[in-house]
Amino acid sequence: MSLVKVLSQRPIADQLFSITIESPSDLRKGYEPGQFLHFRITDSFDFTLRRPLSICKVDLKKRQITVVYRASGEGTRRLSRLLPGEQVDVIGPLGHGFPMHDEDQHAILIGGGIGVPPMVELGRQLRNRQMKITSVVGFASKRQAILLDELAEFGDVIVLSQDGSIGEEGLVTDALTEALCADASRFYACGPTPMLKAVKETMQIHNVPGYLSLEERMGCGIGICVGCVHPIERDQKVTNRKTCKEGPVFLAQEVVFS
Amino acid sequence: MSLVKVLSQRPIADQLFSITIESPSDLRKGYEPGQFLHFRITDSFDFTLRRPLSICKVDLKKRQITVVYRASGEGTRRLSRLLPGEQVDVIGPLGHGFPMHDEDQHAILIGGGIGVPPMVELGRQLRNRQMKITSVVGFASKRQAILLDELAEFGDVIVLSQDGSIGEEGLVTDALTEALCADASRFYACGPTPMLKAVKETMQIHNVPGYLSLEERMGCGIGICVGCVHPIERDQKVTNRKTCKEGPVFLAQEVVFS
Amino acid sequence: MSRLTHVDLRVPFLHKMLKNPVMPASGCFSFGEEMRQFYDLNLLGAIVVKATTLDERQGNPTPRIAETPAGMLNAIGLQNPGVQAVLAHELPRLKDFRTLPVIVNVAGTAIEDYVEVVKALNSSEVVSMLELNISCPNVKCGGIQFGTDPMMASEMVKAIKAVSHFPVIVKLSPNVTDIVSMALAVEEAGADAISLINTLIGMQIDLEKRRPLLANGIGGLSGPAVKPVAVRMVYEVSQKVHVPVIGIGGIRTGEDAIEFLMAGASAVQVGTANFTDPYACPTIIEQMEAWCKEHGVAKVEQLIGAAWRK
Amino acid sequence: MSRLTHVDLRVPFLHKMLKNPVMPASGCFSFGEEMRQFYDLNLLGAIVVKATTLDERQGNPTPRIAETPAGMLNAIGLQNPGVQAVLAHELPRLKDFRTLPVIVNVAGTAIEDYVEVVKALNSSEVVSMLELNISCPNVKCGGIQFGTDPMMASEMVKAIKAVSHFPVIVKLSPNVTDIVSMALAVEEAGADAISLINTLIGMQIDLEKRRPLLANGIGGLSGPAVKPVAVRMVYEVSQKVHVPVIGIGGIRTGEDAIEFLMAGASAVQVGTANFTDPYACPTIIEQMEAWCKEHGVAKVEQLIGAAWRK
Ligand SMILES: Cc1cc2nc3c(=O)[nH]c(=O)nc-3n(C[C@H](O)[C@H](O)[C@H](O)COP(=O)(O)OP(=O)(O)OC[C@H]3O[C@@H](n4cnc5c(N)ncnc54)[C@H](O)[C@@H]3O)c2cc1C
Ligand SMILES: Cc1cc2nc3c(=O)[nH]c(=O)nc-3n(C[C@H](O)[C@H](O)[C@H](O)COP(=O)(O)OP(=O)(O)OC[C@H]3O[C@@H](n4cnc5c(N)ncnc54)[C@H](O)[C@@H]3O)c2cc1C
Ligand SMILES: Cc1cc2nc3c(=O)[nH]c(=O)nc-3n(C[C@H](O)[C@H](O)[C@H](O)COP(=O)(O)O)c2cc1C
Ligand SMILES: Cc1cc2nc3c(=O)[nH]c(=O)nc-3n(C[C@H](O)[C@H](O)[C@H](O)COP(=O)(O)O)c2cc1C
Ligand code: FES
Ligand code: FES
Repeated sequence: MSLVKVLSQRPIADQLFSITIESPSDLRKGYEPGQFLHFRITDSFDFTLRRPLSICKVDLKKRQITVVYRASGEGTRRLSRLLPGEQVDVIGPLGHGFPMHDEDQHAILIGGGIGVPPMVELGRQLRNRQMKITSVVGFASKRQAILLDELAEFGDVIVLSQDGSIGEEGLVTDALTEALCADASRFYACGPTPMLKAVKETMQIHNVPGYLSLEERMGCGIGICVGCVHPIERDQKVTNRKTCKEGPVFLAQEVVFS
Repeated sequence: MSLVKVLSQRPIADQLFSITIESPSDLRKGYEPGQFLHFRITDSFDFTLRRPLSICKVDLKKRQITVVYRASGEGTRRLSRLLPGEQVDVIGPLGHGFPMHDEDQHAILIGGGIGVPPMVELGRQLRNRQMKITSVVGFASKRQAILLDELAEFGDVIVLSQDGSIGEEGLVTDALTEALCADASRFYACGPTPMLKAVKETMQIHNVPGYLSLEERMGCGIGICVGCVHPIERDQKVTNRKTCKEGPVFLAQEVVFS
Repeated sequence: MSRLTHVDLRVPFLHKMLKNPVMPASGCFSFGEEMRQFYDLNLLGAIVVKATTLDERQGNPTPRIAETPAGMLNAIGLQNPGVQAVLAHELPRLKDFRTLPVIVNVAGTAIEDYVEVVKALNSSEVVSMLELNISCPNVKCGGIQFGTDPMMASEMVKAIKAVSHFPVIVKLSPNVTDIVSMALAVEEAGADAISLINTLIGMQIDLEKRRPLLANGIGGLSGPAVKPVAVRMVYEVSQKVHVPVIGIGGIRTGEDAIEFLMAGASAVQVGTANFTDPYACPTIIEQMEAWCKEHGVAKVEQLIGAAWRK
Repeated sequence: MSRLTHVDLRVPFLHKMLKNPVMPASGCFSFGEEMRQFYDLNLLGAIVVKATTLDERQGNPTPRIAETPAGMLNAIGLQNPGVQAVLAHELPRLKDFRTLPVIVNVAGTAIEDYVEVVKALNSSEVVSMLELNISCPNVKCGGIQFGTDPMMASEMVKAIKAVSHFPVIVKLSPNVTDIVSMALAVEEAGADAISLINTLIGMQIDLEKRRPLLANGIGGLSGPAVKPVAVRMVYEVSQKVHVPVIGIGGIRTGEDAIEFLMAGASAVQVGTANFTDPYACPTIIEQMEAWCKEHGVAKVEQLIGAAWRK
């Protein structure tokens, strides 16, 4: 068990919550944007598996981590009822996050729905490296839009929504124009699988290298169950690799979609 | 579902709690001391079965019921964490309680451990019928002793404990002397099975008729699963009868112990 | 998808139209008398009563019940008043529910017992179907044997079909290597429908007493814990047989019931959930309706077998 | 009972003395590398590594994992790097844990595959026992067959015993009509120990997609939900065979482990609980010790089979 204290929790949009907890490990030893925490919801028999949620913001000095998540199923709904002062069993940060390249000039951060949260910590770290940042974020509708102010601190934010209720009507790929990409040296994307697939294809056309953060159902989250794999191509060989341990972030060109 | 509100809950002895809830049904339609309520602990998968707890006190005007219980296992421990204002799913009052006889002069109430609570409501109702009441109650030790003040309102209370830390050292049957029984017209007993067996034998010798409230593991609590039976002898035939529906109270002479 | 305002919950089942696909599971409803205090039984799709044997049975000693993670164990041992008492006292009380098929669960030790019970039930005007319980793990001799050997199951079903005036549903045991063979055997022998699953065999140890908690030692495991096993068996069997399948095992919500329909069940039975909440059956029916409305499903019948591999 | 200050947790197992009866279950520990970050593996009674096949396998498509009431389904499909890679890269890293028996779980499709894997492992200085996985439900051809037919299981065990330099533990499938026959068959064929249970076969339907949630359709059910089935099988088998039995299925606490010992297990394996809590194994060991102290049990070995009907 590794119990940490809940410091605050509040709803930030329709069914979306922001929770801040004490960090489960010493972050000064290093952590990466794009890594995730693995939450044990309760010790009830209702939850055999932990829930992976990405790091959204880190306060190194206070040793606090904020995670933003959608209360979609039983587990996350239960999590959203945790109160400040209560304890929660969390392990992490786990996995490999987004690699950053000091030579980059301009990075495009692409987030879809609950894929947006990890872009905040990533944006902060890239900004610290003096990089130009453009965020392209898509939501189902205005009611689900999150973290726009946070991203605006790092640079332009292009917002899209499927129903046109906020920003332009459309998908993130609609905003990944040649004009935008011409200037970009790297992209980082997190979101639902169909979005990642479309982003990969689009950015291949525009010839921008980048990274995808994959979402697979996890058993252990620490590399022991081999439940969370995704086909990854390296040296012309496709192997199922553990997204929890070798990922969730992979080089876009390596990720095989069916 | 039949949700009622928790009005108060407090510890009253070592691992023993008193909880007062809104009554799940209209008590003016009638209820009996010795009946029980069937508590659904939570809607988690952890608790497939409800927990039966006896009515301890009723406030007819306020439509409130108090139950006193020991937090012994997972279910009752979880129950003890319910806070005033929270809701709990309760059905009942269920079963058949203690029959009262207006012609009786002197009743002996015999309770062992968590068998004591139903004696309180029974005592109150018998006292209202102007009956002389003697309570004989046994506990493992002083730390588990409960409801002595309540019983003292109805008459003499003889207390025993297994370790002698309160009252006399011994078992309830040690106090069921010929002198006490000579004057008694009826006894009522609730407690662990070995106690009930010993009480039945002792009172048979002293020739006092009475009732036993049996404790069997229950599935449904409402007579549909046939899980809670006890062998009962009627007209020279022994049949397994449902303690939740036909009991938990039976005529002592009918109860068959192995 | 547009939210519907009306959903047709009816499903056809053995030449009847059930109001909805939800019925109580045998042994978890007694003969209906107690449940009437909680809701109007006319809300149900059908009524299934407790296992009935030729003679009165006293069942096993107690404890008969234990709680397990997301489930329970029972070892009732077929306690029931015997078929004559059932005919005389229990079934007549169900006359008020004429619009519902009443299904009697039949159990016994030898084929002859079963046959006698069925002959006696033939005279009833209340009964409309039989459910043959060849799968109860809690009676020592016979019983379970029929449920685990395709040849014996087939023999049993043939003997019953030869005498029964009613359609015969055969209830299978999940404690077998090959559930599809069992199902094919009873279908071939004339079963009009198949219900599955009965309980898995399990045990709990009382750590303080250092012996099995149930007086009977082993018991039948039921409740949400077994649902994945039940769904799998319904999915496998329903694609192989031509008779309707009733899905049973761990159903607690409307979504659980829909899961079984998608797996291929034509109707479902709710057992253990009745103990957790006596209002379980009507609640499940409401939840099914709500789910269908939300998902634009106009007729619940359309969901049957929706998850089959095509 | 007086509270003890010291408890002897050791149990004898196949000519070794295990420090304590707790080992991880195969497939729920990988090859130990990841768990080293969480605790000192020397705390364990033994190490059991992931199923190893002759050639590298990529396993099934995803989703491979689903959560169920008090349990989970998995359909990994034996993904592993193949025996040569295991010998070259994985096993050497376990050299630091000399005091622990290292048990390699062996899987395959045909008898010949299994034999080849065992021959390759014979050369290892790290391995001390084999666990023959004839019960994995997640590979389509072969595999499970051996686990459900006593004759085929027997043939398999004989072939392995003929080549193996190590004691052979045979891991049985619970998806059979008669677990005792299976156990007797493999004992007769030369099994040095029996471990049970592997997963029950189950399924979950994704209601939104209206198809089985796991890409593979069916998967193996594990976790607390299956514990009663596992305890029952351990209880039945351990009284019939003369070789030691390892109890597996839903163990999450020290009390669960003790329940299996009382049922007749000589040691236990912990699977799914490692996912719920990576510290599960050392926590269970501590809890067993605490329970024994509280209950005046000086040697945990005394609990083995305590609940048998005498
Ligand atoms: C590396 C990673 C990072 C993530 N970061 C975030 C985040 O920052 N914010 C956020 O809102 N969500 C995030 N998710 C998705 C989040 O894990 C799921 O929404 C959550 O597990 C659903 O749990 P539940 O109890 O609400 O749903 P249930 O449907 O009750 O869950 C049942 C099971 O399915 C799994 N599951 C269900 N949906 C998903 C999904 N979309 N992805 C993975 N597993 C799923 C659950 O983990 C659980 O094991 C992330 C997923 C991954 C893999
Ligand atoms: C008619 C009746 C009235 C009762 N009244 C009271 C009361 O007023 N106060 C009180 O403290 N206790 C009372 N009990 C006992 C109480 O029901 C049990 O202590 C309680 O169910 C234990 O639940 P648990 O979750 O704490 O234990 P667990 O061990 O987690 O329970 C597991 C299962 O075993 C059953 N069980 C365990 N112990 C008992 C027991 N002693 N009797 C019946 N079932 C048991 C539980 O109901 C549950 O189904 C009564 C029992 C009955 C049958
Ligand atoms: C207490 C109890 C008694 C049962 N009695 C019978 C019975 O008499 N006949 C029968 O066919 N099945 C009987 N069953 C099995 C159920 O009908 C059902 O098949 C099983 O419990 C699985 O469904 P569930 O998980 O919804 O309970 C009984 C189950 C329980 C829990
Ligand atoms: C993700 C996962 C992978 C597994 N892989 C294997 C395996 O490779 N070989 C094997 O014999 N059993 C395997 N099993 C079965 C477990 O070893 C164990 O027998 C089963 O899960 C029951 O125990 P549990 O309830 O403690 O998990 C696996 C189980 C899970 C959950
Ligand atoms: S989730 Fe278990 S290996 Fe990735
Ligand atoms: S508890 Fe179900 S009949 Fe009594």
